[in-house]
Amino acid sequence: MTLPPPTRRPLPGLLDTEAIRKDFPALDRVVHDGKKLVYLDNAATSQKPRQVLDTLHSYYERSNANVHRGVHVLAEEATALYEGARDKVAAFVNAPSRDEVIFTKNASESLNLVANMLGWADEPYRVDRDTEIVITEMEHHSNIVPWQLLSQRTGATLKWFGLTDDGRLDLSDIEQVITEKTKIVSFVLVSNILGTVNPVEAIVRRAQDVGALVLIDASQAAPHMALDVQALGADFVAFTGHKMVGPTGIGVLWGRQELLEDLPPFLGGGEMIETVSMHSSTYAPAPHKFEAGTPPIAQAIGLGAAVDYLSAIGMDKIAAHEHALTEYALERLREVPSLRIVGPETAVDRGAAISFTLGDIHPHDVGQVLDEQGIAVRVGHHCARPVCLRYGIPATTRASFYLYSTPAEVDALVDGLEQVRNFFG
Amino acid sequence: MTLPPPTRRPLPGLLDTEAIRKDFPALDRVVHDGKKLVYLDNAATSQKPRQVLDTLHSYYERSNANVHRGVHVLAEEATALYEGARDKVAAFVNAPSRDEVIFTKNASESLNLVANMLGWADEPYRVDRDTEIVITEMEHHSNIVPWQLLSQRTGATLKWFGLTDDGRLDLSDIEQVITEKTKIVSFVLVSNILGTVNPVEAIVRRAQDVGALVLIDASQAAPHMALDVQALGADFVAFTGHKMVGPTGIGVLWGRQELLEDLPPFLGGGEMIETVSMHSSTYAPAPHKFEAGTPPIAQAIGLGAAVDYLSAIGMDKIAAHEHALTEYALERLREVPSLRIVGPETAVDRGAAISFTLGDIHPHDVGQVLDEQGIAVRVGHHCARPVCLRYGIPATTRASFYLYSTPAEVDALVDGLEQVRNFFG
Amino acid sequence: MYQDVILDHYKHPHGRGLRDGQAEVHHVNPTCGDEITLRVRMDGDVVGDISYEGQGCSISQASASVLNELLVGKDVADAQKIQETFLELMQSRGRIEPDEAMEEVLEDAVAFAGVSKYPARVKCALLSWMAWKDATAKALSTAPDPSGTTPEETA
Amino acid sequence: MYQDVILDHYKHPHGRGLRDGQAEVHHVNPTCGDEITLRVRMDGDVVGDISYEGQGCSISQASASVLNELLVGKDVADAQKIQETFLELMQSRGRIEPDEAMEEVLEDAVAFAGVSKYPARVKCALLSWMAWKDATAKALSTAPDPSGTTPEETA
Ligand SMILES: Cc1ncc(COP(=O)(O)O)c(C=O)c1O
Ligand SMILES: Cc1ncc(COP(=O)(O)O)c(C=O)c1O
Repeated sequence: MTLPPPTRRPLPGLLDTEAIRKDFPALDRVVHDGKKLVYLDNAATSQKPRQVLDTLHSYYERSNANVHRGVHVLAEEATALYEGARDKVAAFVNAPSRDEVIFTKNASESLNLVANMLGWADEPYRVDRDTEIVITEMEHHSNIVPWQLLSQRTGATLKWFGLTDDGRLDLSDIEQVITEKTKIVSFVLVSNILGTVNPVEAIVRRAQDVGALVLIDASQAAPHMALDVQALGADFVAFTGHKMVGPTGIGVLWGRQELLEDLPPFLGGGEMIETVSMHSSTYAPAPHKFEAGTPPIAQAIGLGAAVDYLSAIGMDKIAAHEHALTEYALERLREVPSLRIVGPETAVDRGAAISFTLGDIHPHDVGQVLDEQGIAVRVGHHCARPVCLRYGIPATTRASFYLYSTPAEVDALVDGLEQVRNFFG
Repeated sequence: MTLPPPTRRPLPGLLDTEAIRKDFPALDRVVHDGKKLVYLDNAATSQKPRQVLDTLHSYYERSNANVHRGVHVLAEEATALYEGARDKVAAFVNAPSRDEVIFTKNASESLNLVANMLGWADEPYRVDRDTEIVITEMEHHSNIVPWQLLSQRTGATLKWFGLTDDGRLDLSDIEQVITEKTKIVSFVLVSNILGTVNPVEAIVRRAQDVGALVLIDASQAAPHMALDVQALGADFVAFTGHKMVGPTGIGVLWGRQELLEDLPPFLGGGEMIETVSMHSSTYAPAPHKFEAGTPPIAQAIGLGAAVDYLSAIGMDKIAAHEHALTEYALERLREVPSLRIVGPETAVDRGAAISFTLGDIHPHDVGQVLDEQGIAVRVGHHCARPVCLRYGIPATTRASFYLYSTPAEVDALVDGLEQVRNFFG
Repeated sequence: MYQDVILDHYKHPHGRGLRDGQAEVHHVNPTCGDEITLRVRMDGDVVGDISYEGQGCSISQASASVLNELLVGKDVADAQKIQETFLELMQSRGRIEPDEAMEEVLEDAVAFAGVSKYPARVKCALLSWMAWKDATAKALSTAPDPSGTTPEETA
Repeated sequence: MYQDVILDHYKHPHGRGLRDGQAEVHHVNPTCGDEITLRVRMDGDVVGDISYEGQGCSISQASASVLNELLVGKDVADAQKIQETFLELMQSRGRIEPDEAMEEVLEDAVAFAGVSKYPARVKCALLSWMAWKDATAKALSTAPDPSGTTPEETA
């Protein structure tokens, strides 16, 4: 049933997935009475390697303590591990300074953090009724709703770039969308629903021309490609740990130092202060200013281990692996009758998440029948409902790959879709 | 050197700490060339039992997936585990409904969440320039700074209860402090620096009389005593996982259902929506309305295991154990020359965190010399600087106990303090 | 979970399309974007018609079809009892094995018992039933207005 | 970490108390609440006086005393070099074993080498040194005003 098609030739640039998969215990899962798990839901969350789990375990078993405030051994160890994770993440994204890396609970908090900073900022950053906010129609809800809230609460106007029929940003009206009134442009680097990789440079250039800040949602980029915040040219970059072989409960916001100095805090509490009296308080310098309360200590340390794991394999190699696999998957999916790709149809400027519809079989049904064969995909609007509205579809089925995904899993998907068609045919 | 004093008699109500300690790998730590760890920094964070660590591990190794949106096996398992943890926490605090339990990243986020809800709320909840916010002088910074920010940003007046000389709330002017203008009264149930257990009923009654909402910071209560949100009579209760044998990166806000329905969201993003278009969005019902983005899935599940662990032992038994130990510790600390307790001097209405000064030896030095003997205490202002200001001290040394603490550890502390005095004598 | 009965109703839905009624509601399933617009016409105490339109998976489509087939023509009190029984079955997480008594009440709808094991799909099965409950409450409490605005209107 | 030299300075601090100066700063260590108010008097290019008052642990108190002893009377450029060397030592996380050259520059201050292994205490040791650096920059850049307000004033 899942025999590889006879014509399959070796793909160039693949990683040694046999070795890699040994690091990921969950990939050995067997589901539905003996079916081997084919995990193609990596855009939702990734599996975790033993190396990350061991790091968590040994933190809790040996060095668990609250950070920053203690003089005892465990507190010193925990602090060194936590701050060491910040160093690792800073290096991973080529941040000019470790103090530019803020730990949050997820990418959504990172994005909300920027929206709130700007809402409470003084000039020249302040977003208010005379200003404009720019996003795009392919954003994840986590990069839409914070801006809708900010616009409702400040009176600022929310604008956005539309999409072309082939799943790319329509930048033809960039001069009208990003104007002198624009305070912030926030957009996704790699779309979680379409797979599109967006053209950063054109947007950053225009934003800089009008003096707007730029926030990049790199949630689907950080796991899959080398990320260099300096090369991107943005002011803020947000991403999330659980999609990049790290634990849940940890996200990152990178921000330019002088902005982090100037912008006001968001959450108030322990750790983020310099000195507190009942009458007033002053705040610690960044990044601590933006990390109120006991941080996700173990999770940050786990993310540090994740970043080590990915770096040891090499982000460029991971990108090449996924590119080859995506090309192969697009090719094979084209063989499936009545399958329509939602998003770019070639692997050019494209990530490893592939959304599609299958005739008029509802994605829920596609996903369920695939699941019965052990194949885990995601169905629905993928927290990007405006994209579904744009393309006039209720939802999509999405298969998404990662460094441990294999051509055989692509084949299993294609065979599985055949079964779906038979079932609902 | 750490021989128990010959006069020690068995204390009533102690738990079988020998058995319990076997569950906590970190308590076996040896520090500074062979000194057995004496961990008395439980008010900062608790150690974690194997049962919690195993739960985390098996989640990541077997069922790791994003929650709520998937139809595949792992997603269904992860969702059931995550929502199951909500059931457990709801039962643990006797919440009338599971939908009243919101998962956050820590208590600080929970407290900020309420402050922000009220800042953006419509009448009758809205905090604005004509209204007042009431806290106390013994709050943790995480229950001070969010209200200072809210008051700066809305123009509301921040008021507070002062402290008596023996470390209790001064409620003598309660009628002047809580008035018809008061919208919210937020106070700590058990002080993390003084150990004081505050009189909930008197405050709640007055707040209800004037129609103010009540938020209780139970961060130092939930780990140590049976918590019944219905009996407390408050509108919101906040606490944090890492202090109650749970993982870092997880906190809880309990809130009354009708309030959670009426109040606006805080963070926007995936999971918290009902439907999103570029023009506007509607929100999911609570608790999801307040849980934007991928939640701390593993951490919530770990907190569920923590709650199971504590419940199996019994919160009343844990409270009795700590009460006996606190009584013993207060008695023994009284023997130490020039030691002054900061906070209630008896175990009546008192938690298991004991702050003190030792002559004019600075707490940093006390802590350091104790650490060299393997004794981990916390020194500083414990994120409650106004308390230090109130009592005219720069900082305190704090020893804090938990279910696995023993009388022998109290003795070790007392012996350790003797060494500190010799050293700086 | 895909019983033949379900697939049958999916492929040949009963009563699909919007017709006259006294109340209309629009419900959505936020996790998957499924939507239904549903109208009820009450003929006195009797469920005169349940008409609907929407998009969704086989489960939600089939369930709306079963709803129509089962409730139209019933006394409203009986219909509400059937709805409650269906709700109970769907929330049972696979723990209720429908017995004869239940089969008598639910008829074709017992085929959904298997769906209750899949929490993510339970909402699909319940979408039309909750919409009907809501619409009926409106029809019974307000003056007839088949095009009235609804509490959960999408933007 | 508690070298005799450190304990000595702690118990018998040099130059404690506030005296005249051209610039004053107030620094705090947020992690423990330690505070220092420090004034510098420049006599032309020479560090004329460093006076200070504050509360803190033995390490921060001793370090202020050493600062006073070591820098007063030095040419400001030399003093700044000493400050940089001390900073480097303290940020070394115990990795620098002071050699003779360093000892010549830092004198008593080499006793703090052990403190650099304790990150939580490094800030204590640096508190007065950073305050001095700050105050000196002010004294050199502005008109003399010994009671001037400071950037990090506590409320
Ligand atoms: C009384 C009290 N409130 C709030 C907090 C804040 O908890 P967290 O740091 O987990 O946000 C703490 C602990 O640090 C506390 O002791
Ligand atoms: C593009 C994109 N942005 C933001 C997010 C939000 O990340 P999180 O759910 O971890 O906050 C996601 C993932 O869900 C995403 O794919």
